[in-house]
Amino acid sequence: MELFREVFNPWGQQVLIGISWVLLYAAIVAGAAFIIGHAVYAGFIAPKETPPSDAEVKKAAPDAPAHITRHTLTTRLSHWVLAAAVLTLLVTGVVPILGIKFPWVTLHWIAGLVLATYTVFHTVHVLARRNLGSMWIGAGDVKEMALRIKAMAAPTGVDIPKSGKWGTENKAFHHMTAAAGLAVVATGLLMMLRVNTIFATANPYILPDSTWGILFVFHGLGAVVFVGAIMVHIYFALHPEKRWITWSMIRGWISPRDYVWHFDPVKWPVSSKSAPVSGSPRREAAASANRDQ
Amino acid sequence: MAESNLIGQDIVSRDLVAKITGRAKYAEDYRAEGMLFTKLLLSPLPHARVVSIDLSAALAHPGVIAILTADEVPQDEFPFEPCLTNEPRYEGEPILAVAAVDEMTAADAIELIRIEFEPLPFAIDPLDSLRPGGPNATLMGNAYLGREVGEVKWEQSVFDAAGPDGMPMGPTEDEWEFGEGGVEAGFAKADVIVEEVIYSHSATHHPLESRTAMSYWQNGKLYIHCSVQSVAQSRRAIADRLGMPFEDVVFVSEFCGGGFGSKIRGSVTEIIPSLLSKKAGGRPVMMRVTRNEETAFGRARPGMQGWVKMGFRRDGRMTAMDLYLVQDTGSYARQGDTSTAADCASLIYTPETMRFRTVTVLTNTPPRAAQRGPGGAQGVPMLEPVVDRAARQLGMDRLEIRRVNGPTAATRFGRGNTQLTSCYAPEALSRGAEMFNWSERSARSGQRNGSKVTGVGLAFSTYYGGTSGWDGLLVIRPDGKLYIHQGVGNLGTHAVMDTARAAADVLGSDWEDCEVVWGSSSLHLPHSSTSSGSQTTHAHTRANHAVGMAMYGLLQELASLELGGSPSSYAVGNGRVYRIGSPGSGLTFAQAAQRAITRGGKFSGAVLPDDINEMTRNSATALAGQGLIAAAKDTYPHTARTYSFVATFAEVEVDVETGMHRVVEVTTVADCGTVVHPRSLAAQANAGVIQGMGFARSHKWSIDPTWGVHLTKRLEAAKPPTILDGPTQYHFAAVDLPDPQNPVGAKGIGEPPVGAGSGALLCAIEDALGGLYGSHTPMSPDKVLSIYENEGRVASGRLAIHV
Amino acid sequence: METLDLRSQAERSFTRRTFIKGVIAAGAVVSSSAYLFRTNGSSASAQAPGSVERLITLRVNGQERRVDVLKQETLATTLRYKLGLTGTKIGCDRGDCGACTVLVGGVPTYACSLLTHQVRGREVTTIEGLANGDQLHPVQQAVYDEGGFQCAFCAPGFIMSMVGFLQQNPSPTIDEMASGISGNICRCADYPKILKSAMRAAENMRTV
Amino acid sequence: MAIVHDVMPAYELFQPTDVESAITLLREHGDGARILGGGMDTWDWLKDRNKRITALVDLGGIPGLQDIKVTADGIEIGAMVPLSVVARNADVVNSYTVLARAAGRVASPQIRNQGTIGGNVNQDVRCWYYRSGWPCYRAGGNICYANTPQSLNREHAILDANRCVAVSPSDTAPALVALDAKMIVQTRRGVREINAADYFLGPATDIRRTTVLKHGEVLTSIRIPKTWSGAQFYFEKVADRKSWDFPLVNVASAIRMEGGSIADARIVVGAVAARPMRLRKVEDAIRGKAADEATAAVAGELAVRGAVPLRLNGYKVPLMRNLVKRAIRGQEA
Repeated sequence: MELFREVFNPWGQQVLIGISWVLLYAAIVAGAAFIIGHAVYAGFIAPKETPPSDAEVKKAAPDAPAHITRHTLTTRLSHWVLAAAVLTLLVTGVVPILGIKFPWVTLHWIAGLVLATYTVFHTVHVLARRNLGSMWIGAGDVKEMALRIKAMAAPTGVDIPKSGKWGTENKAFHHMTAAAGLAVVATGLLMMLRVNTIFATANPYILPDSTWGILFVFHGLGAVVFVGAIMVHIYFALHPEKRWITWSMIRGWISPRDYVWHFDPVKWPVSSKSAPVSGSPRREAAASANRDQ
Repeated sequence: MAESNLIGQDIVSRDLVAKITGRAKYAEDYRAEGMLFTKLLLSPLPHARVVSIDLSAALAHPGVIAILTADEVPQDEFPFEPCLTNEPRYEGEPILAVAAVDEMTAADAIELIRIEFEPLPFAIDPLDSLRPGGPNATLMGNAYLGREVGEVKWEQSVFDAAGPDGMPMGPTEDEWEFGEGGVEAGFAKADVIVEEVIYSHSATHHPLESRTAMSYWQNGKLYIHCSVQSVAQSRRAIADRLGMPFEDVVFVSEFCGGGFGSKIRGSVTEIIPSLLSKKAGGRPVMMRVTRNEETAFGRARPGMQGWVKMGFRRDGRMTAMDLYLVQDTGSYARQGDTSTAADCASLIYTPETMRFRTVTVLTNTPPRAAQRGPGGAQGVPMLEPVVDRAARQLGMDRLEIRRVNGPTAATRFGRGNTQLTSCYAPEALSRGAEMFNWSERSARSGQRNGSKVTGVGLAFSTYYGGTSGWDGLLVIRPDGKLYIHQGVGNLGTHAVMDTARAAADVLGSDWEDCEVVWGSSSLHLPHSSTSSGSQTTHAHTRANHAVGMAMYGLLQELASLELGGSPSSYAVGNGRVYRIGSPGSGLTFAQAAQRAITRGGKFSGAVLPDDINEMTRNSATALAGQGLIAAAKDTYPHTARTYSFVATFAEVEVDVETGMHRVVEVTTVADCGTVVHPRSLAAQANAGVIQGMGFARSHKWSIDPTWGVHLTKRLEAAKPPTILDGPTQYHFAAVDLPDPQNPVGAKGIGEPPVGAGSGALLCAIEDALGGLYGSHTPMSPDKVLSIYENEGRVASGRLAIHV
Repeated sequence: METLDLRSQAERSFTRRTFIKGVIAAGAVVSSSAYLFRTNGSSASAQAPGSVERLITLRVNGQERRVDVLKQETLATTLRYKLGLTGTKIGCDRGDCGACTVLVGGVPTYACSLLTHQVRGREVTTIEGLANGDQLHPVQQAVYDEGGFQCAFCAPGFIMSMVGFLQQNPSPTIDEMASGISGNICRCADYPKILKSAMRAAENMRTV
Repeated sequence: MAIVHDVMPAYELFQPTDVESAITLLREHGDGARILGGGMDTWDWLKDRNKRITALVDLGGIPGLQDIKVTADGIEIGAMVPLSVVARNADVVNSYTVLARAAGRVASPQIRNQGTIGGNVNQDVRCWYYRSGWPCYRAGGNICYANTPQSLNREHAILDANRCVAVSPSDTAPALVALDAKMIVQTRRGVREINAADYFLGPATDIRRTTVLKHGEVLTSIRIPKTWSGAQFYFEKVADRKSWDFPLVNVASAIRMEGGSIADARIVVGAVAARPMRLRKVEDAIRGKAADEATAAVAGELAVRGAVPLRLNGYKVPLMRNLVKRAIRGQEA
């Protein structure tokens, strides 16, 4: 199987122009396989969890307000703008390759610019706030993750540890898409020089062919990762068990029930006053993450 | 001596029936049992070094017989151009050749060859190459310094001073100046000074028949059938390229499907089938050159980027011309086009002072060669519109300004203070003006009818009109016929037939009793000029006249020996040598041939004159004993330079909404001495004008500057003129006054009409555009529109090449 | 309703049976020219609908000629390489010059831009088919009388265009004549004389 | 691998006698199969070895594709009708003059004899980089060689470009769009009728194709409705040469006059984009106006609004403007 696409340039030299579209199909297949696998697991194998009763909720989080803020409006807006941009990018970038033709280039680069702007904004923001720790995957996260996987493997009786505000999977997903995003954004911005945009007229000769080839490969690989990741992401967003997360991203809050059910109040403490609780460094990080909202 | 009755007559060429019935054999029309076919591997890069070649798969391909690489062909010092190379200097240069049982097998085998190139720096635009740090076309440098190649780079300030649309003018390699006080003094005397950036583009010759060749070896002799402009000279050139004596080359080129300067002494690639045939044990090998290949190695006209400044007195007299030209000479030999352009300019305007500066730059584009009117065909159309501009400023008639400056028989011109053998330029201008009705038509200049604007222009052109000193060879055989052997080529000028008339005329022979022998060295041809540079008509009317006179003398001498009396008491005519006063006493040609064979010695070709060329000697010796044989060298005086002159007048209608134009009327008058073949002369002149107009309008080439790869490999893209691009009628006349140094009086005509045609068209278009700008080719609709819409600005740039 | 007149009914009814007979009879001819071309070996799917045979009969200059033709072979190649009719020239092999012009069913056609298989059973006329022995065709005679072409590599194609055009329009104006033969390039640019010849040819054709 | 750009390589040839068989053959041989109409575009690709095929399906033997039929609601021209026949056909000449003129201006007489109307509309774009076999967007690569600061793009697009700047060189396509023709396409499933205006694709939509025709589909005929029969027509082609050339720009229009003003119009410009550009805004703007110089001037300016010239094709803007003006005047100035 060819992993890359190569052509003969006008001088008859073989040059790299990107990844093979086979990889795109592979990502789609992988994403679909994961989804099916998970769906089967969640539907048939995983023990059905029952939500905590009102009493349990009251007991576990006595101070919790009726609406526990999980995402501020800014976060939600930026998420949905990001989502729109990424979806646009994927649809405009991938669908034509799959054979459905429509004018995609302008939409693609506009969406790409939105993504790029978001990326820059987010990076600057995160760096300015110096709260990289909240998304750090520490030893504890790994341990927690391992435990959860173990629990999945032995689905009966083992208590699955709950996470703080940002689950390890969430963090891993974030980092993976961030890496892919940076790759597509950086290469994509350069690739805009190859077509006429409002900013510049096309000049593909600004870089040598070999460099372009590598940029196209990174762009392609980033896109392929995105394709798989976003498929899974959307699957979870729509999955009945995870739908509360989606709602939280729409409404901004979660119910105390979901809070108690899915989170470890120690790792993510909340109160009606929303006052941070001091404690371990991790708590501080979690608290600052909360503040960040 | 008999009265001339053949010179000046319309006699249909002997070979015409073959041409119009499909029986004429051009190089590719030969077929032989077991013939192999060749395909070439051409360089995809404009400059590279072959790093490795793997032929194994190609050699294993069924039907592949032999592969010839650059290592097996003669290679010599630059600028010698090898037929195959491992350091290609332009895209399309042949790297290796495959001979196989058919073309498809050969082509498929090429695709099986693994070849690796190391790209080298390359230059496409001469001006880029002259910039500081600009690319060099060869590893030795970028420009000619005399015969050597060296590096010429100009300072950035030169380019900065020129600005975006100006001509950068750095130090040049060649420079001359004449006239008292030089151009400085000349300009000081001027009342009006005009200066202009001027440009003429490069373009492939594109003869309709490509440079196909077929070869085989038999009994140690090489048989080669190819398409060349000259037979005797090409035979010698091919032999030289192969490093073998010319006697061992049997050279056949009966018909040549056009050359226009690209096939003067054959082509470097012509020896490829010869060498392949040698590798294949002598089997016939055909190399059909395709249009793609013709575009690559079929030669092209050198382009020029330049600038001119002219000074005029109020009476229109040119006091100074300062001409600066950068020549794009392509990837190999140095061309002399810019120098010739300057020489022609110094003759058509006879400026009181003139300076000429030029630099010849190598680029990684196809090799250049003379193309019909080399130099003149670029110089005239670049300069004539500038002269028109001066005339407008002077308020002077444009015909008058040319009359004032044009040459006469008494003119001494140029840096050599050169004298002319004859000049009827004033007559040509007057006759043309009269035929064209210049005064009435030029009054219509600028008339507007809707979007169509009338433009009227004329251009005056010149070119060398002939050489001398070549040989003639005649045989009178026992069949009573006069056989006129001709070593020139048969490329459509009819010169091979028409110049033979000179010999027949001297001998008073009926044309029906003459046979022209041409097209194959096996028929024993004399040392003849190349069919190029408008020299053939002059050179070979002289040579055939000389050999006619020699034959006349031999016939007189033979008759006096056979019949008594002094040789001078005999005359020749109507196929007989007879005693003056008693025509009944004499010998028929048939009898003379018999007697000559019997007598031997100088009559039978056994003893030959000392001054004839070795090739003529060999041919005559081979023919010896077959009849009465005369061989002679043209030793008539030729004490000055021979030039022909052409004036072309054109009226056009330019549609300023589309940039297209329609040529309404074209009139051409030539001073080319005595007319030999009126109809053919008119055809040569008119067709030259049309070629020139086509060049000035659409015929072009384009090479991508980034990749150095040719984009106009198709005739559809190269756009030579079609039958619809001009009017349906062209008017032509010849002054028809003899050149005194040629006993026949004729001068050549091939070259000058081209510059006259393109010049007249550009002047007429410039006139229609209100004198905005015309010194630029190709003046395609986009440029006309651009000049009209932008008040003289060429949107693509005045010096931008390949547009 | 107008039907394309390039193939006559008779040409279309040319049967497979007569064709096969012809091929068998012409075996010797076929093999003698076969050395020129490697067979391309792709004789598969001979049974598929629409598939073509290699051995075919051409009607060239009034004669039936049997010939072994590759699938991708152009008419110009067949005429020149297999039938020895080298009067048809190849100037560009891309339909850009007209040197290969022949008449197919009387219509001027670029023989380089047509597969030989496309003219199966149709009447092909080349420059060699115009003259009747030493008697020039009226168009050739006109060209001869006007002093003909220059290098004349384009001449066969031009003459075929003239013949084809004059069959369609026997009394053209000079502009119509020029348009009619504008699919041929003369690189010598001898157009005025060519046009004059063509007008004379029109006259000759009318008086024949 | 070394490159050679001459000598047509081998392939299978099929000469089916009905469209269904042709479609079956095309499907059987997949992407390696190509339709042969008049061949005037096909031979370039194959002889230059810039496109490889395994099978060629010649439509020349299919009866019916070479007919011109006058129908109750217009005229139907078979896709395999040679351009010279279209140009001479009395009904086309009398009622749909713009098409006859356009067909009569294609290339050269021989090409008009061999080239078909179907081939003329389906021909691939003109771009000498693409046609040299360079791996550009349209060839499946990811670069446009014609749109760089150094490119030679005098002939290229000023409108509707999207990465690819090649142009549609067809002379008949603008005429057919102007006449509101319907393209009849036979597919495996049946027959589709597509408006000429929707038949052609720009590179924004599909950079590899010029029409909506998919592999295995065959354009069988072109129907011209009576709608514009006898309207005021205009066709003009500007080219470097007067024979044998592709247009630098061409224009085709149909205008219906009522009481001295323009009742309706269709104006289409070719060779400025990868598809014939119908100028709807111009049509809207001139409806109800007199066909005078003022209207022409407005139309000309409107026509070129949004044009994006490349390095060497800026002249196409005034050229297109002027041709649109002439179309409205109905004559050369």
